[in-house]
Amino acid sequence: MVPLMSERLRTSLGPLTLANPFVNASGTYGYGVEYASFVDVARLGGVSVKGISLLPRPGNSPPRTCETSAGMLNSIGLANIGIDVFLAETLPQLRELGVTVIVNTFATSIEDFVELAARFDNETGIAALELNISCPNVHAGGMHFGVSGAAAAEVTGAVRAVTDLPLMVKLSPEAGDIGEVARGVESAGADMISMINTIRGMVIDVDRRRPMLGQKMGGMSGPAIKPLGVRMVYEVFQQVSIPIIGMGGIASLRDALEYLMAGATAVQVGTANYSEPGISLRLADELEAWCSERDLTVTDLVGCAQGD
Amino acid sequence: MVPLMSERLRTSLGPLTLANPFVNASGTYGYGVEYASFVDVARLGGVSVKGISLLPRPGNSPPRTCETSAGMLNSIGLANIGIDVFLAETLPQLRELGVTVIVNTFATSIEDFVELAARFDNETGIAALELNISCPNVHAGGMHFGVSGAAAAEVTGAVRAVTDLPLMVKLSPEAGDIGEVARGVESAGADMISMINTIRGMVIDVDRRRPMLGQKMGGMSGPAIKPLGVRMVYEVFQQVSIPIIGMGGIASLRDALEYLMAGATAVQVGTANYSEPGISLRLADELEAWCSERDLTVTDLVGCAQGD
Amino acid sequence: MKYLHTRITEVTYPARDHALLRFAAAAEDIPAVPGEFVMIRGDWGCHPVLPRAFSLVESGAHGAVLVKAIGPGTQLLESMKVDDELVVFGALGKGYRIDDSGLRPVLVAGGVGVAPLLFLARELAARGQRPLFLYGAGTEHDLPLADEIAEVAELIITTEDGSVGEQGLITAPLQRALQDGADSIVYTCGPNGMLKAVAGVSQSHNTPCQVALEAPMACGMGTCKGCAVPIPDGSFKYVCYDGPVFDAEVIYGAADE
Amino acid sequence: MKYLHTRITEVTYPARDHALLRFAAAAEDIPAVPGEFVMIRGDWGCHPVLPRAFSLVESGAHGAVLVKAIGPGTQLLESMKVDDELVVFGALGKGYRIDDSGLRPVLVAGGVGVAPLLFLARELAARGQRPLFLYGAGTEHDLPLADEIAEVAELIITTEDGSVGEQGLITAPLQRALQDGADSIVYTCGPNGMLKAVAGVSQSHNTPCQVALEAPMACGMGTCKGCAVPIPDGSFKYVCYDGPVFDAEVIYGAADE
Ligand SMILES: Cc1cc2nc3c(=O)[nH]c(=O)nc-3n(C[C@H](O)[C@H](O)[C@H](O)COP(=O)(O)OP(=O)(O)OC[C@H]3O[C@@H](n4cnc5c(N)ncnc54)[C@H](O)[C@@H]3O)c2cc1C
Ligand SMILES: Cc1cc2nc3c(=O)[nH]c(=O)nc-3n(C[C@H](O)[C@H](O)[C@H](O)COP(=O)(O)OP(=O)(O)OC[C@H]3O[C@@H](n4cnc5c(N)ncnc54)[C@H](O)[C@@H]3O)c2cc1C
Ligand SMILES: Cc1cc2nc3c(=O)[nH]c(=O)nc-3n(C[C@H](O)[C@H](O)[C@H](O)COP(=O)(O)O)c2cc1C
Ligand SMILES: Cc1cc2nc3c(=O)[nH]c(=O)nc-3n(C[C@H](O)[C@H](O)[C@H](O)COP(=O)(O)O)c2cc1C
Ligand code: FES
Ligand code: FES
Repeated sequence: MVPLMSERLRTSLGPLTLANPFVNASGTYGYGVEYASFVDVARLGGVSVKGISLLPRPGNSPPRTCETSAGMLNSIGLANIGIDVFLAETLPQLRELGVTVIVNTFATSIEDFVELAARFDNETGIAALELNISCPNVHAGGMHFGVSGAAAAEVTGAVRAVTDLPLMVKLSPEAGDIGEVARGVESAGADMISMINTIRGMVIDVDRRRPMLGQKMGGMSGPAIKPLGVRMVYEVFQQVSIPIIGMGGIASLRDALEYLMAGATAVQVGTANYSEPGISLRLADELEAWCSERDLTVTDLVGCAQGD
Repeated sequence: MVPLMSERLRTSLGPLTLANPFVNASGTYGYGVEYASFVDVARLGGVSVKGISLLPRPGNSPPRTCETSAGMLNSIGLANIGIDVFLAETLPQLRELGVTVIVNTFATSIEDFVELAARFDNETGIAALELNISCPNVHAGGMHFGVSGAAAAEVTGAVRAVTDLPLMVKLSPEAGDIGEVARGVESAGADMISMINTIRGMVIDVDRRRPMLGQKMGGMSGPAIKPLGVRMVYEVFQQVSIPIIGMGGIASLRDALEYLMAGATAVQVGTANYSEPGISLRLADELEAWCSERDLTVTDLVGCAQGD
Repeated sequence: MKYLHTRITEVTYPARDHALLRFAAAAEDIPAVPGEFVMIRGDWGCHPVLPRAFSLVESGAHGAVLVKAIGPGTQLLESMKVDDELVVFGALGKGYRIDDSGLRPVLVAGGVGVAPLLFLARELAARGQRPLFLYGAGTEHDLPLADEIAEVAELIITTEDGSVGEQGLITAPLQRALQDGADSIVYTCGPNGMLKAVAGVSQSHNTPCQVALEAPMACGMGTCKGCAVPIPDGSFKYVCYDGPVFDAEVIYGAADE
Repeated sequence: MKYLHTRITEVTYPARDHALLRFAAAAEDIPAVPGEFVMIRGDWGCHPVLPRAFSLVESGAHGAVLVKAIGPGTQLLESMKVDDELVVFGALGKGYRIDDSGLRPVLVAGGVGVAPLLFLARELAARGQRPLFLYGAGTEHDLPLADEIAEVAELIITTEDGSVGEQGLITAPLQRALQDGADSIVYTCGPNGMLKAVAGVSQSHNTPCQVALEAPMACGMGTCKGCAVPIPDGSFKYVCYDGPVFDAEVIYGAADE
């Protein structure tokens, strides 16, 4: 078992240092506390909590998930408890458990993103703030900030102005030019980039002759999208100098290594949590073994497939 | 076996009528003639030949293909025999075989696209011209035309001016707004849209710590991308009135039905040809049976999952 | 609640396309009440990605689930062999709340809905009750575990094609049973359409009814928010943690709604 | 050339992680010369998507291929059973051009490279020749079909760990064989590194050498342009239709290059 702080696995993302590079991805691990009875959540690199908005959200009409070849679609619609309940009830539990908490936030306007950030800025026990400017599952706003460099920079800059928390901005693979968006958020003061969010897809139920999901479209995640995520991390690594947290389809040590070698300094694990809620810790153990066989550290791996 | 002209399966795409909706996708079926000894290629809805350029192209440095979860990457680099050899040697064979020929063309400048179109315009035995403005595997040009509505419209309009052939423009899933590109090519005189081309991905060989492909990135195809293709066809169907030929990951009757119900008037089958070079004819037979059980025609299915 | 990397210890085939999988699980690992379920995934690579939900057929030193092969995940599970690896995660959800006020238990199963109800029937038998068990299916091949049920309950079978038991739907014997005047409670599990019909019949006899729902699931434990079902007041319930067993009125509304 | 929807008729396991699959194919369906190959895919859903290339081990009323499980596709094939469905497509490519000028045949196999060379050895035996067969592997478990070879050829085995035969690489007995002065021709198949070494030794003895290459393939028949290998003049050869068997100079250049 990896000790809480293995020298090999420790990874530094500017103002944020993680004990190991495995963070559980937002929306796929609830608020983290649900798993505490059987996963040692304090040993995780971190937990990015389900996207939090100012008001609680009930979510979209069902069905909300369906499967695709080596992947899944979801149209949850950011169902969440809202910031008040999160601060009053959940955050204290996370502090108690010793979890490295990344607060993923979601809003449909710059003002709301700013208000969320300002309120989180006053709290203790938050390791970083992650702005979800790229969720495909809401009608108003949401992804719009994530598909242009200027819009992404604007929201990032506004949030940067009100918080000293390490600031991570989560990019959408649907941007026509993801490098431009990455440069935009870097120039506006983001400390880190996380990528990729889901990409919208549709499955049609040919018996009913209707889209399978209640919302028709949903965000695709899982192994099917891994080559997109790795490619985009590889591209963005060449265009920014802030650290990248890579994700999309990670389900094995090799998958995580691909992201690190492409240029990610840490990774997030999403869909794979559903089949194995402790997968991140297993992969951390496997990475420790892999690195020590080769006498390498995680830092040695970051971006090592770049070049030539 | 489906007769050459089944009333149920016949599908009309403006100036082009196909005996059945199954066309083999460019780059995945060579020039069609290679299969004639064991597949009744005249019975196919059509064959979109490997992308043809003015000069022959040797292709990219290997490895050129690798696999991904439920998909594959290719970085062939449009290796092809060039228009001269195609016209002198291949097209006469295709005419002889009675194949419904869709000529897929590729160029890096508008002038070259126009020259290709003008030369094909003089030939007999070509059912339609397909402009590949969306190939991710070439350094110069290529996809650039496919990611903006204005650029796509410009090349479409220039080609339209020199040919009366039914004109199909093939869209890239990497456009930030594929609907805008679709509207652009429609307004510039395209008769049909084919979609989607591949989306760029990367696989890293973690043992060698280098990208698996010689070109590092390649276009992803196969079942993994089907939900993207279906979603985009569904979206574009609402924004244009010219017919759409859907593709991306079709490997079964249900897959083809999803595309038709999303709004495609015909489909192309790509990667699945590799495992079963006669798959399109098998699916045509299955579609005939499916439709006749329900007393439906292909036309009844087109876009039937839209609405509500 | 636990997740186990475990192995299949026994496979039997109680009916065509059905497998009963038993896997190693220490008694304390999966304590369960009838109606609770587990999420299971085999070591089958990248497709399908999500685990599948199965009701526990029993609790104890080994977990056991009944799998009906209907799609890619269940086909893979149905074809698994002794010693194959499984990741099993559970027990999850809220099971049947067993009445202890003396009502006569009437269990109504459709198809694989038999799994949690066999477990329940055995629990009731252990408490000295012999429940009435109404078991409906399309045809004779879709009646796994009928013999096991007959050991602990009074069994009435219906098939739509009449190949075994009464021809027709399970609501017919249910009507008769509830008409006989005994104060009853209905516990049911099966296809959503059947559940609604069973709830309707129960309601018309003022008989309490607990239904076990299905919904597509990802996490199985309340974190993904995938398994929402809309309820009459316009809000949502989550099958995996508010249920899968609900009082019928919660889902379908009270009689006058 | 044909594609067949066929079934497995026999499976044997000639070595650990190796399966010899035989499938129904009328004699006229797959006529082949040694070195030709088939593309095979099972009925395993969406992953992996591409068929896999395998050298034919024999021609005749049944096709047969030797599969070594090294990744997802070969693992699925290796675990297949009699009656499982296969799509088989072939015979494809250009096989060995068998010398008929009287040169002594020396066959050099590494690992599963044994498959086409067993076929070749049997062809040669049918023509009344008894070839020299050099068979190298890492260890004793990686020597499938050695007994079959011994029936038709003079067999010399090397293993890197010395567990069977001579310890070392296959190039050592090849050096010895080519030094004995007889005019020989080398036919080889195995990992790319070994092929290059074998070609080098052959060239240093002015012995003609035919190598059977591997490359990642999609179509197997010249249409996808995936299986390119660069050759010394800067152009490409395509393994699936220019090869898989090439004269060694075509791939590695002539001695003075
Ligand atoms: C709480 C719970 C308990 C269950 N207990 C059992 C059990 O004991 N035995 C058993 O055989 N099955 C049980 N199921 C159903 C089982 O989970 C599904 O059959 C399985 O997920 C189907 O997976 P698949 O990959 O084979 O098919 P898929 O391809 O996923 O589905 C095939 C068909 O079933 C539909 N479907 C898939 N999953 C569900 C679902 N969860 N609810 C409703 N429809 C669905 C799909 O829309 C499709 O039409 C239970 C489900 C739930 C939610
Ligand atoms: C003409 C030809 C004949 C062949 N004959 C045989 C045979 O008789 N018996 C046999 O067992 N195998 C044979 N092979 C190799 C076989 O096709 C591969 O082992 C198989 O494709 C691997 O598939 P996989 O899904 O198991 O592994 P993958 O995951 O595809 O690959 C596992 C590893 O092998 C590498 N690899 C994959 N395919 C190839 C390839 N075609 N060439 C080189 N490296 C590759 C990958 O990069 C990876 O490192 C032959 C290949 C060719 C091209
Ligand atoms: C059910 C579900 C819900 C999600 N909710 C959120 C969310 O609230 N906020 C967010 O930033 N990303 C959300 N995501 C996206 C994931 O965090 C992640 O970016 C994506 O799933 C790709 O990673 P994966 O392939 O490992 O799942 C969600 C994903 C899934 C599957
Ligand atoms: C090996 C390969 C080569 C391709 N070459 C071309 C091409 O020359 N021109 C083109 O327009 N599309 C080309 N494509 C894209 C396909 O025509 C198709 O758009 C894509 O593969 C998605 O369909 P599929 O998932 O069914 O394969 C190629 C695809 C593959 C796999
Ligand atoms: S399945 Fe995830 S909340 Fe119910
Ligand atoms: S494998 Fe397609 S050209 Fe060789």
